[in-house]
Amino acid sequence: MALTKEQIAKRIARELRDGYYVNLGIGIPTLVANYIPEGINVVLQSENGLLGMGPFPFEGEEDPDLINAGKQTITTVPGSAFFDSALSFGMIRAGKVDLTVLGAMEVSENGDIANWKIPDKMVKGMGGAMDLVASAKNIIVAMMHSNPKGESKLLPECTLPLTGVRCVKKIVSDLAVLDVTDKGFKLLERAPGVSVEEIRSKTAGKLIIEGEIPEMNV
Amino acid sequence: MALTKEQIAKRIARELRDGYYVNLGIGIPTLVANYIPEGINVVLQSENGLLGMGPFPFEGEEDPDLINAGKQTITTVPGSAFFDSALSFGMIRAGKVDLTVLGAMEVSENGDIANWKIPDKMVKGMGGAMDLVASAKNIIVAMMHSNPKGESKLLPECTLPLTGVRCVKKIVSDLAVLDVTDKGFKLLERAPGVSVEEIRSKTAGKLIIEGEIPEMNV
Amino acid sequence: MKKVVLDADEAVKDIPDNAVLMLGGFGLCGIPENCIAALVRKGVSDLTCISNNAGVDDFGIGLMLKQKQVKKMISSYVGENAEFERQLLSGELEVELIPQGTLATRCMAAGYGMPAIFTPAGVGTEVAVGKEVRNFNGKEYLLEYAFEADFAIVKAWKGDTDGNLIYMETARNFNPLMAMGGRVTIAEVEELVSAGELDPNNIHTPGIYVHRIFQGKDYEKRIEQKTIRKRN
Amino acid sequence: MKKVVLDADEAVKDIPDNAVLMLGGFGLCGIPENCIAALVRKGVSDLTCISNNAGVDDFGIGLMLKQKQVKKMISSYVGENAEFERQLLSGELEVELIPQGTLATRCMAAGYGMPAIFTPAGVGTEVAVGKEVRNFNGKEYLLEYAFEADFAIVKAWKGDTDGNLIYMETARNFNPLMAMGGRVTIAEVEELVSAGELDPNNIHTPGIYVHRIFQGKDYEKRIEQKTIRKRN
Repeated sequence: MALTKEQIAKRIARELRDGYYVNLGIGIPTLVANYIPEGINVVLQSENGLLGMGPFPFEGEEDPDLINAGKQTITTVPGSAFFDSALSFGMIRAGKVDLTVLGAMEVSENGDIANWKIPDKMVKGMGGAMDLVASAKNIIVAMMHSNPKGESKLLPECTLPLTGVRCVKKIVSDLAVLDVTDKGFKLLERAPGVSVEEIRSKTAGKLIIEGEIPEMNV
Repeated sequence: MALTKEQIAKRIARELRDGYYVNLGIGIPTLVANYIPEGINVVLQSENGLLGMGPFPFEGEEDPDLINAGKQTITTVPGSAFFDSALSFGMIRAGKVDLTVLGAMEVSENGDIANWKIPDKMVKGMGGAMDLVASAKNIIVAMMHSNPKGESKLLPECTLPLTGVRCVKKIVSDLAVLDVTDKGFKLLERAPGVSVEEIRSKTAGKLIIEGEIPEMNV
Repeated sequence: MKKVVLDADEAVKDIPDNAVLMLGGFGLCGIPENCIAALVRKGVSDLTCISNNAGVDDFGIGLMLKQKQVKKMISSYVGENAEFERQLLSGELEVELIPQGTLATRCMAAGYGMPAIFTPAGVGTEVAVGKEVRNFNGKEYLLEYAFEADFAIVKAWKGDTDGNLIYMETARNFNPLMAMGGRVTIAEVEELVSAGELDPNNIHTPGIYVHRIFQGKDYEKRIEQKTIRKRN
Repeated sequence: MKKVVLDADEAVKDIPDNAVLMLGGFGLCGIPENCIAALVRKGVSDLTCISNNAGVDDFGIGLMLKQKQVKKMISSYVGENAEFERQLLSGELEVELIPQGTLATRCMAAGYGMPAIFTPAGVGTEVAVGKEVRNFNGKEYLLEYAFEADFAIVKAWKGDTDGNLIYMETARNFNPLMAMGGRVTIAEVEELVSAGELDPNNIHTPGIYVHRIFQGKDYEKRIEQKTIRKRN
């Protein structure tokens, strides 16, 4: 069975380590915050200028001056700090953020990512995505293995305009966990009940399969 | 009569305009703060990280966390702001400081300045002087016209290692007020009782004298 | 040194057609509502607006777009605005998209007197086209130039009569950076106090960067995406 | 995430010989007194110290110089120190002098992930020798590289257990810049409080830049030049 979005988020949450500073993109990545393992403390960074992002506010407690990078109303946790957008991207560029999780339309076998623009569609802009992918020391992509047409999103080369080059380190899709290595996508885990063969058939880029591939524990 | 250091400071103070942000160097420039004309409000910047420097504290009210760029204990005035040294030099480089007053060992007729290093003497460093002279939009030098040996300090070319090039706009010495122009030192005013001839004889660099040169009003 | 002006109309009165403006805010958070309204009233046109976003149809910069006052937007993300999309597709509006961190840092660079900065954002993408690429320690960076604006218009929480500013929470965002990047900087604040009433240790924008300041009124502070959790 | 350490000795215990250190402070204002004392006790040697000044004979970095623990100083101004002068003239100590604003900005650059910056400071002087000069808009600038240190050691007024820091008045100076420039950053604070006790709106150094923190003790806060005016 392919993973649900929640299960993808939950699997990614298992990559978190105590003390990590983490930037979570919009969509599935945001859900990762709901599955932070017991005993692991992470600090969430929001690139509009906050360290220490907390959960959504209770009804009636929304503060218009307090939003996240997705423009959603949020709260803070004790120990939070506000700063301007230049310092925010400064700490990202300086490698102080331990992990960035974001979505993608396409990832290539050498780690290129495309997630901001579709030709002939209205372009809304890259926001902070290009800064994040160019700067983060550890990038995990949360994505569906195939697009709605059934075409693989893990490609030999991206076909869409790039957001960044050679930057993705790991992918957690609805079908598999893969490392992006010098030699291609290395299959690490399969979704429960999903066969290596299915993953192979839905991965257009070079797939490396070595030994037994365990099922994910989600 | 040559001006005293206090009179040089007083004359420079007449260059201040209401609303100016001003950086005053160590020595004679510091004295300028004592002669700010009535009705003129200026904000003093101290490059270690303060806008709104006030006078020295009263005995017993010194605060070790509150010093100026000369490492002297100081106070603040209402409306002051503290910041780090990068922002401090940032606002200087960005041309936000209207006037910088500093001392010099030598100034050349094209506006080069030397004030940080004497060969074969222990070099203490340039501190913020190179940043200030390279960045300030308006630099007035407060200096003696001649050195203790009687040699002119207003030269065709500096002989000492430079602090900055083509940056000095005006000089107020104990003998004269001079603009630094494309064509050399232009004599604007003489100290009371000091003749144009004396100034000419004590200025080694090119001196431009046009029309009557009035006496300073100090 | 008289920085205090009466209101937004006085603050923006000499902004001419074709001016390059920086407008603070992220989404609708921390935007200079009063000045935008005054610019709409004034009807100034052919503006170039440097702003992370372009507002929504009926709020923020969207109000200026509706009046066709904007010639060019320089932003990182411009969704959520139907009129914007219409003008863009019809060619009435020019848009330059810039990575968010690059935009922020280019504004900051002007305020720090740095003519250009290096950033890895956009290397290998269409953003890099025509730009100088330089390798430092094995990593590639783009050379990006500082942004200066004729007028920077920012919104702060508190300000004093000397122009010192303090922002609230994430309404800080681009505001202090743009405050530094304006040849003339206009600040509207929710509360204007006398010089000396703000703690000098907690100033976000020193007054040297601010030329005009006034206390705004009737702040709507619209929320773009109200998200809440349930009480259990 | 355990950033709190017991004291200065624990904070500096793994600093090895030949380490490159940044030490915050301007003159004797805002210097990490406790950590300097611990480094003297530890006796670590051949250090490269990036610090705006070098202390005085019997305080600040001067204490480390007296013990001959410093191989190289990178500073903007190094007066007021007789032992320093002796070691420099005898060739025991290497000194690199850097304009103060350049020094500050190079530290900041590391914390902003910018590999190099452009500054006009030093153009046409001996500081420019061997450096790349570049013209932007008719003005010349030097290319100067970001500074990174193995350990940055800073002193703040207040800090919390998550590493957030607030500095007092002009004791801020180089401290927040160096806090950003350390691969490992150690902060000593006059008062250490629990996360949540500092106003998140007024943090000068966000905790992400700070790896170790402790509450210092017995601060002398020596005044280098006591200047007063008379009461009339």
